[in-house]
Amino acid sequence: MPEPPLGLLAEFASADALLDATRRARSEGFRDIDAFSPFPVEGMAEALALKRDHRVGWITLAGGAFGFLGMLAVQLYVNWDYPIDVGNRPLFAWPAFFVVDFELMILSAVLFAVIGMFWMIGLPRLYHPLFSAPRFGLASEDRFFLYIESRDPKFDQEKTRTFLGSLGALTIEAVRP
Amino acid sequence: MRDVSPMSGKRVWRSLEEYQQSDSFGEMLKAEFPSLFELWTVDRRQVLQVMGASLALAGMTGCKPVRSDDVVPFVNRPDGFIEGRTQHYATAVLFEGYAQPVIATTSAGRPIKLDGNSEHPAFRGGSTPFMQAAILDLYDPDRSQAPLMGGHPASWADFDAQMVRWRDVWAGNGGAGLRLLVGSTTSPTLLRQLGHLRKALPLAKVHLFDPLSGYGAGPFVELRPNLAQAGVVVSLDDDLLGPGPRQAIYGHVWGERHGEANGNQRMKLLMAETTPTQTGAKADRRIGVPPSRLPLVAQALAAQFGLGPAPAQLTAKERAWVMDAASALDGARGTSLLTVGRFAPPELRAQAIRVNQALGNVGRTCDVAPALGLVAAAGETFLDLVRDIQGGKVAALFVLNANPVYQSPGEIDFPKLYAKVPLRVHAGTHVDETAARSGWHMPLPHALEDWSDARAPDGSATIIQPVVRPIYDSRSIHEIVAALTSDQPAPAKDAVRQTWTTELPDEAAWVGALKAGFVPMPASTAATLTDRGASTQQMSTQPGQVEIVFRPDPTIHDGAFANNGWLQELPKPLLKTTWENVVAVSPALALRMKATTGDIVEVEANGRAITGPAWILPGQPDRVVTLFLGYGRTRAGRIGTGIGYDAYRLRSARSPWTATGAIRLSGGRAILATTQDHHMLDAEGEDVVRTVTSQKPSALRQSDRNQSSFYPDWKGDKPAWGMVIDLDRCIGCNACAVACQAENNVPVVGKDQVAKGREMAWLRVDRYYAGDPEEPETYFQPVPCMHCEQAPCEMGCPVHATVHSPEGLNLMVYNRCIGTRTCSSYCPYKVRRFNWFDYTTDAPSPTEAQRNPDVTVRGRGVMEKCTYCIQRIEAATVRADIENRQVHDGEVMTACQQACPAKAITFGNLADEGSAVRTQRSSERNYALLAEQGTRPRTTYLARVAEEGVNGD
Amino acid sequence: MPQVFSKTADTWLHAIALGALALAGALFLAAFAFARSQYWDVVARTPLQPVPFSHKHHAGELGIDCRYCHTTVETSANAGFPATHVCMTCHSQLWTNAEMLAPVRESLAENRPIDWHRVARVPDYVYFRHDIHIAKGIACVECHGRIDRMPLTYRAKAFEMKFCLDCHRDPAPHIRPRDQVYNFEWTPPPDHAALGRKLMAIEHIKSPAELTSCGTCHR
Amino acid sequence: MATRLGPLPVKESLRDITAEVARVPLQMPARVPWLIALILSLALLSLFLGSITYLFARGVGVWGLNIPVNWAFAIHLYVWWLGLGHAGTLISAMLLLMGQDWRNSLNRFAEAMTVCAVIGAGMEPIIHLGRPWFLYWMFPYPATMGVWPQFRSPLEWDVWAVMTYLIVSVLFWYIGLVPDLATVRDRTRKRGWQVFFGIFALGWRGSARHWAVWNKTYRTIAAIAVPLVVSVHSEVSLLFAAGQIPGWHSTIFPPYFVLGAAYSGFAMVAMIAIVMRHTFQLKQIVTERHLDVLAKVTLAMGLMTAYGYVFEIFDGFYSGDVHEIATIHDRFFGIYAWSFWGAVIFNFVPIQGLWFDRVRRNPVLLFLISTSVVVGMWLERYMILVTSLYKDFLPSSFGHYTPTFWDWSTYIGMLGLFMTPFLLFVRFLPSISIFEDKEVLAREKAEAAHA
Repeated sequence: MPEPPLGLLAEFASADALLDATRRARSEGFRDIDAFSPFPVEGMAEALALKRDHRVGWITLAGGAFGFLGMLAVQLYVNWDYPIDVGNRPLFAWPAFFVVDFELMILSAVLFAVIGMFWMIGLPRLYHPLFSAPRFGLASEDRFFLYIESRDPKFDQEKTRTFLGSLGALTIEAVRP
Repeated sequence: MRDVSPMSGKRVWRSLEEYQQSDSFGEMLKAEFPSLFELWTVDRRQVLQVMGASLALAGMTGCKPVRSDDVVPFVNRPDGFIEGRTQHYATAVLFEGYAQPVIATTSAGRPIKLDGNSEHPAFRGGSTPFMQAAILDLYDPDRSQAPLMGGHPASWADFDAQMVRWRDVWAGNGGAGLRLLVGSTTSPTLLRQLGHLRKALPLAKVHLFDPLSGYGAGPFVELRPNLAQAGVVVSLDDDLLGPGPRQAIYGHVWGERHGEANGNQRMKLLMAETTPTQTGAKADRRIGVPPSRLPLVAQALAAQFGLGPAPAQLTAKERAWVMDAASALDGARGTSLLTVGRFAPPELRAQAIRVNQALGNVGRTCDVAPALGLVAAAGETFLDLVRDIQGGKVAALFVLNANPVYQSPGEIDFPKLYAKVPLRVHAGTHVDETAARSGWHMPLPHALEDWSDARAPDGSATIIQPVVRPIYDSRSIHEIVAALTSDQPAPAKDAVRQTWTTELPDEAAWVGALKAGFVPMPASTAATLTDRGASTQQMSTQPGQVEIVFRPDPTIHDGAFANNGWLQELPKPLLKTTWENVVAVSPALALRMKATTGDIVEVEANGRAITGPAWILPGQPDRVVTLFLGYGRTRAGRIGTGIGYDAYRLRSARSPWTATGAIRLSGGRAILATTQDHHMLDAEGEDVVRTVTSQKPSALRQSDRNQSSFYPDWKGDKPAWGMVIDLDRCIGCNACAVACQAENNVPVVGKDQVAKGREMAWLRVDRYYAGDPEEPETYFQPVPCMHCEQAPCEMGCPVHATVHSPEGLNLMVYNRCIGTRTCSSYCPYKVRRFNWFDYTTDAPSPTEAQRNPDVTVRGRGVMEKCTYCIQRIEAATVRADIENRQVHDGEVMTACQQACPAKAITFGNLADEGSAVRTQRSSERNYALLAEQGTRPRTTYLARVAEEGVNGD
Repeated sequence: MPQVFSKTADTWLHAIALGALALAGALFLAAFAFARSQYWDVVARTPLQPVPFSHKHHAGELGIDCRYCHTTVETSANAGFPATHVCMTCHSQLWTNAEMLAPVRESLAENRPIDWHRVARVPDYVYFRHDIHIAKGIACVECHGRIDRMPLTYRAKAFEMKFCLDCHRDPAPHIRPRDQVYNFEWTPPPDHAALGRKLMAIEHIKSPAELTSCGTCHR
Repeated sequence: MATRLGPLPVKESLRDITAEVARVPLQMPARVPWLIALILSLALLSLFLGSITYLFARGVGVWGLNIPVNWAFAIHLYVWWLGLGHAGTLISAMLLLMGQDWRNSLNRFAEAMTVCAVIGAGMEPIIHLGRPWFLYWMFPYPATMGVWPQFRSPLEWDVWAVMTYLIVSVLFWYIGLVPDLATVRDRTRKRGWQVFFGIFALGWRGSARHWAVWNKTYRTIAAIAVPLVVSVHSEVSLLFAAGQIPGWHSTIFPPYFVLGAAYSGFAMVAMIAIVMRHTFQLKQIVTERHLDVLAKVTLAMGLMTAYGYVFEIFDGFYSGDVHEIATIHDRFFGIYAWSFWGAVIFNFVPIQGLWFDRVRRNPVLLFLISTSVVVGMWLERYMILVTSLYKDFLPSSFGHYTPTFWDWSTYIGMLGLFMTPFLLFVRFLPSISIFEDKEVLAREKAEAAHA
């Protein structure tokens, strides 16, 4: 007897089919579901009822502010620490300092955004049970997959399989660890 | 490669040139990929790195190397010696045999700098490029290091052993067949010794070899200008301000009588010259005259004062000049001066004496006096010697401090004649062309190494005291001459002391003279003019022929300085070429020949020819070609051998300064290592060098005023160092540039680097022309770092390597510089210099010993520039600080300021109300270079003063 | 499709990433520490000298004034190294046969200098002057440490630029009355900085801006 | 938008796209030409390494530099390389934000080109020093010297700008690459490739949640990258404009430089696109329509750059400054006039052909015109640098500059530094964005179905 599956993976031929299936699964009451597609599918976030997520923006903003203020602090500090007359220019030459400041703001914002993104989506994660599913590799090709996890309260291996079949899935696989 | 240097058998510079020519692969490589060629012959650079001197010397490499963290104290500290402090000694170096009084600065026993003796009544602290550069000759690694017999190293003992035998022979025959050929000298001791020799060996003869006074007899009497008394000076081809033993003296007078002139009357100068000179450049009224017409101009001028008939064939331009000159002379009887150049025909000099006598100038603005130095009497000229050798009358020839094989005129095949003399002995500082053909060669010491004496051109004498022990196994000329008659020759010091027993009777007087650096001499005895009545050699030029003028090279002179890297790399004042001599032609002649600057031309005269690069010289009289002596040497040393052409080959003994001949393009072009092209100033350039007149006394222009800035004005109670350069006083002599090089360890980089635009001079003297190229106005402008208060360079440096000091210095921190060169890109004056290669490698070399220990030696990849001699500012500030006082005005002198004979450079504290520099800066003539750039330079200029309608606007 | 990576792959990945980060940080810290280490600064090392000269004995125990040997310390940039003669003023009388003094006697006899190894040394591009520091009340001990307690001489302070700057930025705590400059035993008053400020005014010591201007030491 | 003709042929399937793109790293269709190109670029790279070794050993004197022209190839090529790079970011980021679907076939290799060009650009100022081991003094680190960098210096700005630009370009390129790495990972059957792509794909699964966050991040970075490009090249221009040298000291420099940079960059992208679609048979993905649009953008950029020329000249005369006027006069007639007229001719004459549809869609002609633009901009950067420096204010300090063998060898060798990583990228990574093209294709198909 194989151990119980982690969930069921249903394959669809098109983005529209996947979108449709996802909506139906959702309205059926499934919550622990995920959709996989070779490219971002418009409307999928709504279909999955993902909350509007502003974290990326905030993280980027935080990164920008960090870079801007940090570099400004560095520039002010170094000129305070060792004040040197440079061509009779002001010691705290704000317009000149803003140039490097701007760059560092951008650099820091982008670094924060990228690191934040990977943190939010939990990557890198080289091993994942889904990779064991024989047809899952097509998710990066031209197939679209709906995945219902077994931890969903509504999950029942047989019923769910039937339900997925009713959505027009081309194949349905059980994902095992 | 096939050649060997005379001493060591090592490859020398000259041979590399030959190597390129003999190797077809090298040829191809050089043509296709000059830089790759550089890689392939990497030792070429190494040779040049320390002015061709970096190759290890046999004597120097033997020493145990001293590691940088070693400290080697004295065994017994000499009295008064303070480590880290410099000592100063008054002495003199020689130029054409004349004393050039100097104060030698030594550090830890090494002479590192020469400067003018400010106590000297005539020199007044002024110096010339040659005085400044003489220190480098001391450390010249190519100097002769030991006696040579037949070209092989020998010892003085060997020589002394020979001498015993020769003395026996001469004692027996009264010196018959013994001849001495002595280079120009004014040494009273040497003259005394030669007198003694004549008495002891009555049949021996002493011939004078002086290629710069001609090869014949006399002059026994000279017109000695006393420029300080003259209000009007008319010069017939006399380059008063140009290179010569009197340059510093005249430069001083010039400075006194120009600029604000210190209340003195401004000197008026009129010049007629056969080739452009510094004097012509500074003259109020200048005319270019071909040498064939110079006697006519002189005659016309004399006729104005009733001396002889007026010639008819003057051009309008010449006549106008003669009238101006005559009226100027006439208007200042007793305070005027007519002077004639040393290269003009002798009868012109006699004529000038008569004119001055007529004007009542003699005894006031000039003296007629017997010549100071050794003069060739009848029968004892060089030509007499030549005749005697031909006649087989010469058995032994001692060539003392002269180089006749190189410097004799081309019409005499002296090398061949010399070979006929059975015993040939040469004494000189280098194993030169003559030494190489002599049986014996004896090294002479540098002036700073041994005792001697000499007369300065003003008549005063200087006891030359050594400031360093001889570096090589040399022997003084006084000992050599004494040895001719004595088996116990007195050491040089005793010989000199003996000469001065009358004037300096006791030890106190002797020490006093040594400390002062000069011995005042009684006013020169007036001499009467004896007209030798030599006939004027009327020069006649055929159509298609040109007149040729010979001149000593402006920087290496008659060739004596050929192995001096500083002088080789010093731009010639008017030409701005370095490392070689050129053939100067007039713009009109060049146009007719279809020649441009750099084209190789062939000049032929007296059946001999030379080839050299043409240089179009504004102001050169048409159909006159100027050739410069001193180059084309075959045994000058690693620096001076094999560069340029040898103009002596075209000379004749009868007419050493002029010739007629032909010039033609010979095909090919030369890459000239110039530091500045011909720049005729246009409207834009007039702001660069400015002129004021009595009508328009302010140098300021509209664009200088109302300089607003984002940045605050300079403020503070600190000293504000600044410099003012008086363009009216500046004579363009380059003494400042060489002084700067000596003081600040500025490297010599070699011809190929200069040709690429990589000369390292921190202070350059720019030369500009304005107006008609045939009769241009010529301007000199020394340009050091401006030390801008709002320095654009500093803003560009990413690592704080060039910053401002609270005292307003634009600092350059070499050890912080990473070499982005942003500062130089942003510098509007382009005064910054970059170490493109490692120009100052640590290879052992005596030239390293010259380096100023107070100035960092810069490595590769580092920017450098004028620092206002910060080491001197620092020393004075610390001195004042220890004494808890302010730095006095004049306490800090920059090297350039100190060297300037005309006192054209003033340096000091601008914040000090009473300082000289502040006074100068408030002059109406004061202006800033490129003021409209808003850089607020600390270095400013005082505009040149022109007579209304004569010079400038 | 099969799994490409095993379940432990992620653990490895994280370990390697963290390890790399830690290594980079450690390298930076190591470089930081090395640049300040006694090794790099050549501090507290006693090079082999021709004569094992003891400052402790001469300056400390015998109380010979610094200037007896370092004669030019008040008049020149260099403090001055004693000539052999200076050593022999005493050692021609004392310890005339001591083995360890043989090089000194040889030096005098053969007129050959003694080749010492410099301990306190700044780079060639740093122009340090003893005279002005002495004149303004900077004691020997400030840079050379308790040299009167050194049996063999070593560099007591790291001659980093920071070391010079610290004092040039705020000289007050380092200044003492001129007559105490050579006194190793001088104990500063509790408010040394206040005394220092007073002395700064008396001695006209320059402002930090001037003292820290690059040209003060580099040219 | 519904009637708009999409950039990709509708008859393609998603699988076709994967196959066509993934084939390049997995099967390498043009093995021989690629190998030849790689050998060539490795040879150039060796030339570069040899040249800089010699340079570092001897000093920057091996170049033809002097005073006054103490900046030449290294700085001029720095500007040039950076300019080439800018198109990648602009295509990728700006067109993404503007919803220009056609970018999707071009952005990946354009970004890779950016990364390679910025590596070259970043290298130039370093070798320019001749003693690169002091580079770290430009960064504020706690030194025992107590001295810090000087933040008013445009060169200091450049260090940070180029560093930022390089890092941001690499990150932007990489996060765009991750989904495609996953695609290739899933296509390959070879263990080694699986591990290689697997590690760099970071375990990407194409989850809708991932896509949502990824999408936001990607667009955010794109939005940041556009002003970055503008700022970077503006700063580069300030390296010149902050100096007082006539011909540099002008407020028009920042936009003038940015436009010129984009201009040369788009031309470079066109060149690479043409070569790649030909070599790797990607004509179904990089279509004629792509070339057409690229050509139009290049033309537009060219005209704006031409406006910059006109205005720079006008500006010089309008200033009334004698030195400025002299410099412009000198550019027209001086000894370096060839660089000015060369720039004008190469930059602005051939592109006039791009007004015509047939020229725009002709790969050979477009390639030649683009080459001309890249050469023209090379000459322009040279002209701006050398003609300004060699004659500035004082006639006495005028000088000449002639590049030496080592100038050329460093420059030509640096082409190897650019080409080698680019060739490796082409060989081993999906050089066209697979998933973004699929997205476009899916949309096109949907639109076609609706129509």
